[in-house]
Amino acid sequence: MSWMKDTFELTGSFLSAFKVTWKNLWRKPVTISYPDQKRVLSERQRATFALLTDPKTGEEKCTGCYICQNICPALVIKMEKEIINERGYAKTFYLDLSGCIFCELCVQCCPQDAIVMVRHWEIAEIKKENLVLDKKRLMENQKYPFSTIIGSKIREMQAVPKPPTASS
Amino acid sequence: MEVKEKIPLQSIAEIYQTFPGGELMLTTTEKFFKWAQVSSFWPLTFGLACCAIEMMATFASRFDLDRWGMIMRGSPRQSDLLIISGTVTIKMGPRIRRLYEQMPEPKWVLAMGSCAISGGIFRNSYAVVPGVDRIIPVDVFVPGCPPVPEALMDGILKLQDKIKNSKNDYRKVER
Amino acid sequence: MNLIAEQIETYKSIIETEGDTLLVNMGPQHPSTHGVLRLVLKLKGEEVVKIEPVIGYLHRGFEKLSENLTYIQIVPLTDRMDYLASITNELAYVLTIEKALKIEVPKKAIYLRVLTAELQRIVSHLVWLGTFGLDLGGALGGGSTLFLYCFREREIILDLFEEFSGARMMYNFNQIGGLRYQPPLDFFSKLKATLPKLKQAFAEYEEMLQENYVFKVRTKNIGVLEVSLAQRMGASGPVLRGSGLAYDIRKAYPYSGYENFEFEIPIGENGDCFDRAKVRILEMKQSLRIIQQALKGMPEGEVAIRPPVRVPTAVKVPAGETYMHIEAPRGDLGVFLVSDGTEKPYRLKWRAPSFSNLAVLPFISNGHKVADVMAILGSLDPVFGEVDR
Amino acid sequence: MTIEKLKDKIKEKFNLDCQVEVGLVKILVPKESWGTLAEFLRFEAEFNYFSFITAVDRKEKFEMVARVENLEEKTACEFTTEILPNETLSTLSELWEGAVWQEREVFDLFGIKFENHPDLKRILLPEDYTGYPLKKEFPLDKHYEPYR
Repeated sequence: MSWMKDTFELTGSFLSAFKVTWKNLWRKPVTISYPDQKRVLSERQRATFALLTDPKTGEEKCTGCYICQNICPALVIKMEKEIINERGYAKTFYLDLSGCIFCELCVQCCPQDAIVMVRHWEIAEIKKENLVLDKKRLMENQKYPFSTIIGSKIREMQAVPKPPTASS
Repeated sequence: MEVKEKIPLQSIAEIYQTFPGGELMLTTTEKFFKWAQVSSFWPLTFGLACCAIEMMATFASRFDLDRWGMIMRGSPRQSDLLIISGTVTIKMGPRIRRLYEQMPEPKWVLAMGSCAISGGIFRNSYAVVPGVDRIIPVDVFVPGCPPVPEALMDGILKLQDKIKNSKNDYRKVER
Repeated sequence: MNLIAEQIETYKSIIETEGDTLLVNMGPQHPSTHGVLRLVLKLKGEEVVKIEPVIGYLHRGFEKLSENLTYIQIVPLTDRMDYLASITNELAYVLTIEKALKIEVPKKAIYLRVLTAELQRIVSHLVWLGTFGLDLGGALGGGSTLFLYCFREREIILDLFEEFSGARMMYNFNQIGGLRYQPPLDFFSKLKATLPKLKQAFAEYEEMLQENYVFKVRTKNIGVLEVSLAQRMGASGPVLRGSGLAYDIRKAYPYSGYENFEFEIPIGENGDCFDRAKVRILEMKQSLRIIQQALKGMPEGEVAIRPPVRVPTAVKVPAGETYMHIEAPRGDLGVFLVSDGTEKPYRLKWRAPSFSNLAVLPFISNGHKVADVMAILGSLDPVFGEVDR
Repeated sequence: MTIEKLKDKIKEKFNLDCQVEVGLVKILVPKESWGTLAEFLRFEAEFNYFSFITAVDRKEKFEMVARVENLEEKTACEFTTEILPNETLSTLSELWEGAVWQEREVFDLFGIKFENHPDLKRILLPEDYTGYPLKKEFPLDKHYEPYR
């Protein structure tokens, strides 16, 4: 009568599986219906890039020092330097998002905090050439919220964390 | 042809007969077809590399693309969207081309992640195709390494917009 | 496109008969080949006579690329190798460089590395369990249900990773000499809150596994791997432990402070698919145990040594050979570094566990049915980013 | 077999000096005794676990490194030999089955041939690929015709 035993076991295992299903039936749904409802992204989110201007003087922060170009493992940053009034500027600055791997090395090594990552993920494009961010588009990206990881803060972030102050 | 007066209209066929010119009605079905195509993409179950895991996550419980009528299909004959999710190598290139050709028209291609768009960090490698658009035409590029599910869904939304706004609905494929 | 025509010519062996055996091609696009694997099956009726895996569809040239990048730039590259367990790859690479440079990292960095590596092991095994449920098709709670459950649990941990590093899969937060940044202030409390959820989920999975008749029938005595063969093949991780040998590099050659943690090495008895699955599920529970201990003993302090510059842009490793291996979710992940004293490695060889584990497949699947090949392949858990490199 | 004992035995049998680290023996073998040493390690010293075999291109010669381990006693052995580019090496796949794929990989990427290997063909790259990419003279961005 092994078939009876088999049938019995099979039914039992199905029932135990349905027990799990039953339990899960009453859980809250985890689905986020995307276009209407958006997930809270973390403060360190790595999405697209922005080049910053100094909020006080309105000057661009980038001095064209080539550090980010040299450290980029995917070789997506191309820039040219020019010197005006004994201060360097990036004459052209291209960041090719199509090849970027979002490793954040360029942000972390920037000595001027000029390049940051912004928390804006809706960057899909129909045309491939639109993926290359030039200096103008990088400046425009300043309107999105920044990630909290900025080059000069890396040292602080590695040190012992301080409890948040009342002002922040 | 004279229009007869005061005929009680009983069926659609009779309504047609009241039109001048005959028993046929021509209208634009393009919008209807586009609406149907847009609201149920059937992507191919086809993962290449890292991005495939994120694509799986997009189809899984948290983001759940079933909401948009998107169901994974195992065969290219049943699918109309090819999500290239990962690095395309020279060994895989001909296979991707073949899969694309096996899909019925109309079909769309979404390049997901830096590797699929341009080879990403591997673009200088001896074994990697620098960009899947060298093999097959691509409709939407979603940058990211890998893109978060929101980015992929944004790419799909942009593809829907593209289809809705396109003039000619069937692409001419270069063979 | 001459080449493509040629390739199609060579590809003609989709179905071709040879005597009374049938040659069937499976992959590289197949819903259950876990990526881009091609299997050439020689069948006699429904039985597998011979099986030949064809790999290399994801060969991206990691080893050549890393000869052309500096030591700093390789860290994000290693993330892309075993893409289900990025942190363990980073950890293996970073530990190799630290061993060659003889650097000691701060204690908090060590604890955080252990914590993240174990979280990563759970994430990786959850993806395996979900796809294994798909492979078995219907067993273990039915079709894609288990897949959905596993990915739900995975998202909880990925959210934590996202808070920590800003990315969901490719983290790049191990650096030579520590970690890139401290976790956010509420990271530990959030992690503590999720642990009971995970524990409950694992208990559920284990219960399903132990009781489910269909699962047992599909996996018991399927793909039996003997210990001696497993050793000679170089199989490691859950595949080796499923065969009954309690070998774990975390215990055998403790690295990164694993000697401070208490955990058990779960082993199987027969070395069949059921044992390999059991070992992985029990391993997730042990990982939780390690995480709890790490949370309890988490020291305060910095997470990186102080190099002269913020991000060390040039690290020079003295000439010589270094080998370091760690226990990745898939097994013995080794890095063999040959340096010549410059900023770039002379040769960087990865000993990938999936590569050796997948090589076992032709040896253990003969005589089984076609449907069982998928179960065996799923239980070996190859990741093709790592197999092909 | 402990490390010290192993060292003495290799000295006695092959007249080779070993470099000893914690739980690890490093041996530089002449090419001729590669096979016999492997046999000794496999059957007498019981290094059952095959970790990896690889090559390092030193421009005028190749350095072959293989690593085997004894999992029960937690000892390991790395044995190295040097061969010229056109020379062949006897295979390890008869002693450890795991070497079959590993040696195919070395053949694929370096072009080193192994004697008596059961199935020596390309494993990672397409069968019609020309050149051996991990050699130092091979340029990284060598264009593969149809795609570049």
